[in-house]
Amino acid sequence: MARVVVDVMLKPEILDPQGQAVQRALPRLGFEGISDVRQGKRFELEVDGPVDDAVLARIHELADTFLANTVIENFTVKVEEPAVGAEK
Amino acid sequence: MARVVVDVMLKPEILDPQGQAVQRALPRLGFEGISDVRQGKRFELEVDGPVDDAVLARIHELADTFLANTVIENFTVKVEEPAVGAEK
Amino acid sequence: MSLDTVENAAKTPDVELPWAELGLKKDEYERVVEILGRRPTGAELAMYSVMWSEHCSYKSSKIHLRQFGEKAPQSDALLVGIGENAGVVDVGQGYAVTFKVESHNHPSYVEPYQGAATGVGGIVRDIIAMGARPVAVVDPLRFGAADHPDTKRVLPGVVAGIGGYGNCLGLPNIGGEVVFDACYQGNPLVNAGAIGVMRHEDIHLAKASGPGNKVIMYGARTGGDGIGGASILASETFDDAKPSKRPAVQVGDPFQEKLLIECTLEAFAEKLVVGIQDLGAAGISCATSELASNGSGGMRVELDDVPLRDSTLSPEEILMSESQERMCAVVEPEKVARFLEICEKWDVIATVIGEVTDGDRLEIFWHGEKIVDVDPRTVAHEGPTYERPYARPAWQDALQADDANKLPRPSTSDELKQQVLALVSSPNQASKKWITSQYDHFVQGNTVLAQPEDSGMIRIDEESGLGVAIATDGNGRYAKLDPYHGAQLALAEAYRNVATTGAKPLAISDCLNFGSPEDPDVMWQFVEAIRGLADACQILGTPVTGGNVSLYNQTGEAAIHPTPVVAVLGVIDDVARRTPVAFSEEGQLLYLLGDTREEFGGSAWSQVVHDHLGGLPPQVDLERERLLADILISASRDGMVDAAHDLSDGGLIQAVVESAMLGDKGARLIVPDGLDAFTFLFSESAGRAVVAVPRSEELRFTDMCGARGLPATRIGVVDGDAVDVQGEFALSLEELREVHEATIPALLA
Amino acid sequence: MTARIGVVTFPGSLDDRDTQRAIRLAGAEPVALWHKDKDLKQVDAVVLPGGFSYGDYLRAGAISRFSPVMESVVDQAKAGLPVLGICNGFQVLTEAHLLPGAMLGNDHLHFICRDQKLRVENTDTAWTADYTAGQEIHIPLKNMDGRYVADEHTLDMLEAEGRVAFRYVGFNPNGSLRDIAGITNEAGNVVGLMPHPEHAVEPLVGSGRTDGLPFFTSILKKLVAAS
Ligand SMILES: Nc1ncnc2c1ncn2[C@@H]1O[C@H](COP(=O)(O)OP(=O)(O)O)[C@@H](O)[C@H]1O
Ligand SMILES: [Mg+2]
Repeated sequence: MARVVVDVMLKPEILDPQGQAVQRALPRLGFEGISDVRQGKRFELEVDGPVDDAVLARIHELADTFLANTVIENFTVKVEEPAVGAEK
Repeated sequence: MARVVVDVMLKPEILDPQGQAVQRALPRLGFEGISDVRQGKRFELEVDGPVDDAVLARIHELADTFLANTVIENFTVKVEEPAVGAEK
Repeated sequence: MSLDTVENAAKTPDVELPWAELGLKKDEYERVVEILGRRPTGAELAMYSVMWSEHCSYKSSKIHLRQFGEKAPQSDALLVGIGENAGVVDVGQGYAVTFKVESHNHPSYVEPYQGAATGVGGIVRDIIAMGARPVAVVDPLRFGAADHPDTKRVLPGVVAGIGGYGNCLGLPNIGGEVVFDACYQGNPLVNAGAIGVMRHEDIHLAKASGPGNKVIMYGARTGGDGIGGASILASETFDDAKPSKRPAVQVGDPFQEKLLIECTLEAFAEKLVVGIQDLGAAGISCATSELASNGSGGMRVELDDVPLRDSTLSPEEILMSESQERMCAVVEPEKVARFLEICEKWDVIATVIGEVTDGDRLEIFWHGEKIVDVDPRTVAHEGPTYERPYARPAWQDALQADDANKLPRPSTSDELKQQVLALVSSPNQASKKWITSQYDHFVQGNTVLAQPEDSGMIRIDEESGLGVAIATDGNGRYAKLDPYHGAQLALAEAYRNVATTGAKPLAISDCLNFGSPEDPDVMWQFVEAIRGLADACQILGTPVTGGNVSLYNQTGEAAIHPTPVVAVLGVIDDVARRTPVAFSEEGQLLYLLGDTREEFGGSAWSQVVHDHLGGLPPQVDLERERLLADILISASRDGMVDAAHDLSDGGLIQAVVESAMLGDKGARLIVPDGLDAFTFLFSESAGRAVVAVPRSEELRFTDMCGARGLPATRIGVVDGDAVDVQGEFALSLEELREVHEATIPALLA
Repeated sequence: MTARIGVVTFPGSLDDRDTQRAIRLAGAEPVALWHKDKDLKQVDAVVLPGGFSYGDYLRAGAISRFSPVMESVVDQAKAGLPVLGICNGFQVLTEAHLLPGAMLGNDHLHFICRDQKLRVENTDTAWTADYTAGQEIHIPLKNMDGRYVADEHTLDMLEAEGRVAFRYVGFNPNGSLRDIAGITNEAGNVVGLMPHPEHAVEPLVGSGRTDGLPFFTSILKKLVAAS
């Protein structure tokens, strides 16, 4: 079993009020030095069996037609690698 | 300028109605072989200046206290590397 | 370690179980052993510990709550009283209405959105379980100081959660309260109420009868939600690597609940259901033991058949899980197939998990082994009861002696005017539109009145115009000064609010929010409040149909103000006759009904202007409340008043300003003889309302009041675009609106 | 004969019964349609009602769009069947690409419920003929995801072709681009809007106004005239 991650973000030209709300709150929380925040969605798909090119292509199509609305959103598809960052 | 990504996901034991709704729709869309879907949030933070350990620690704290509610959510903090997957 | 079966428990009497970690006292555990005649299994201990908790067993409150039954007034309207998921009231024309208020205080502090959302989900399931279609929700809320930073975290989350869940279910939100007070800082009160409508013959009870009948669980899969205690037990029993901490907060799935509503009602309509129970606190433990103990037989449950979200759950955890959006139905065998078909139509998972037996035991099996074998009554109804000590607090006299009537009063007209502005813009008196506009009040197309009216009103029959009204009220400041009368004032206000809109009050539900019952001061407040409420219900003729007790609302040693919240349900024969709050016609005459005394204890004025709480709350005269209500109802039915507003916090000026702003019509007020302007405007004497009477109806109206002995004082006229207190000051509607509406967004947006 | 107007119930639809009531009050016959059925029961027009179909999970309207009934609705709409999408129905129509653009979360991030002022910009559609051009009406609005967005090119095209059917007046409740409250397709048979005309059909309940009734009388007249 493997995990494929689809990240969906609003296109840069589309207003992201959620990201903005986070950004506006930062100074209040004592955070400086962050010039922009965007908020999007992350989908973690658990795939039965191996993730080969065919499977990836299918997931790409799934993202294109369903997980993202490409009128307003961009997406990326990644096979998950072991976490590199801090985890909690 | 660098980008730090905070991914926030519901803890595994917490019900994820959104992810479930997506998963239940998959067979109708002709997708088989995906045993679980979880939906979370992705925050992209644009940081002015270099992302050193101190900055990462601050962002970690931000995630812990503000971007996630750790009663029900986990998060990860990553410095974004160039995309490896398919992009659209 | 192997499974802890009943057989095993009998053979190993010396095994120590973690009863203390599960919240049981030593003598409670011993009682369980005595009942069973052996040590309990892990699964049995899980069940007893949750079902005997304060929350489920009412062990501190039970002996006092009995008064609601003992003193209950004779009422032909009551169809189902205390003891079921919710009470049911006859509203005529073959319709019955069920309603109830519950608390979700603690979870809402930890996770405001989900805590509040699941509160709505829980109360709505109680309504469905009675056989009714839910038609509206209400949400009495209390938060810490409006300007405290944490209020900015808690309030928006709670409001979004209530809206997010209720809106998604398609239930209009037609009323509630928002109160700020520092005493709720670490312990906000999130109470939620719901109303449902059904035909008399559709009333369903939580009862498993008929041996051979199947027990069906349907709705969400069971996960590891809200089972902290059971995890201890599970790790004790199995000590392997389990997910370390089970969450105390659940995430709600309103979409799933909407499907539950539709599929349950469809099953009711086809008469497929013998008995039904929602799963709330204590999950399957509660549902199976209550169904079995209310029914005639026993019950056998195969726990392996419960659909799980997490396959690692232990049987103890499955029994205790508080996963949301689940129900249990008892169905005759030949109707099971059709029941499952309806669930499938709505994409709701449904599974037969057991059946009613002709014994009197509740037996639960896991992997073929018996892990529970109990008399269900001992789990569900025969929990411990406490007579907790209580005593009038030492500080009560000093508090009452600190008389608010002696506070400095405004000495000039300008000061009076400034205090009026301060009052109408104070967080508690300011417009709550920022909050209520996040709630759908149009959905279902039957909302006749919603916030900011005195009561919410729903049409239930399109042909005849039959409708019901509901109002919820509570005043913790009054109750702190005098819990007996404070509770009565809460009832009186909700009762008055319902009558003001033209509906006849029929019955009540309540949510009793107090601090720790282990503190004799708090326990005294609690006992006094119940006594006050029960006595008042007797006089007003409104039985208590059910409710909820929420104890331990405190931060450290500091308890919240005692906060009994009362919901009054009323009926109106034709909603076209309802009386709104807004002034609608220039020239109409304003009458003040009732007596105005110098009463400032616990008042909004004493809080806003002096930050003071002391003295006595307003006097209670329930006979007068009843008379006032009768007059308001008659006036509405006979078209004698076009607008009416009850007087409560903030007194007359607050009420007049609200009616004026809402109707966009000003008012000219004249201070009546015998009153000074300050008392006239700010006193909070109970049993009063202001009404707008068309000139053509004046004689008829005053004659009616005169004949029945209700003081009616002409105090002015609807006129212009200002609230003008003659000889004192005038404030334009524009200025009033600006300050009234700006406060909450400025604090929270 | 009177017109038969279908109202689709998706799981999570909320205003389906209210829409049926509005259709009845206008004098037409409401016909319940079920999301799992492709069969449109030979109705003369279809309304996709408001609500939170599939909880609005993923995106509002995104899951419903793939339901069997929508296959038929899309096919027949392209062939001229009048379709009205109200709120969630509008979101379904954009997700199904029967109408251009997309709906996003309100810019203020809150659910909003209010009696909203609108201007009727196009009275040539199947659903708006009983209004007068430029008429200002009040219709209840209640949504979380009411922000209409489309790229500049699409917006210009909509304006140029007169396909902005309704515009918010005085207050934009959700950050919709160019104050757009509702649009129509090129042929004028498919209309979507965020506000809820079915909640403004009776004087006593809902908003207490009847400004929404012409939606339902417009279509009724058109269908009766055509038959
Ligand atoms: N304050 C109260 N006043 C009257 N009845 C109450 C009160 N608190 C609880 N009850 C009644 O006791 C019964 C059990 O309450 P509860 O456990 O809250 O019900 P549920 O299991 O449906 O959540 C219900 O019938 C409820 O209405
Ligand atoms: Mg219940």
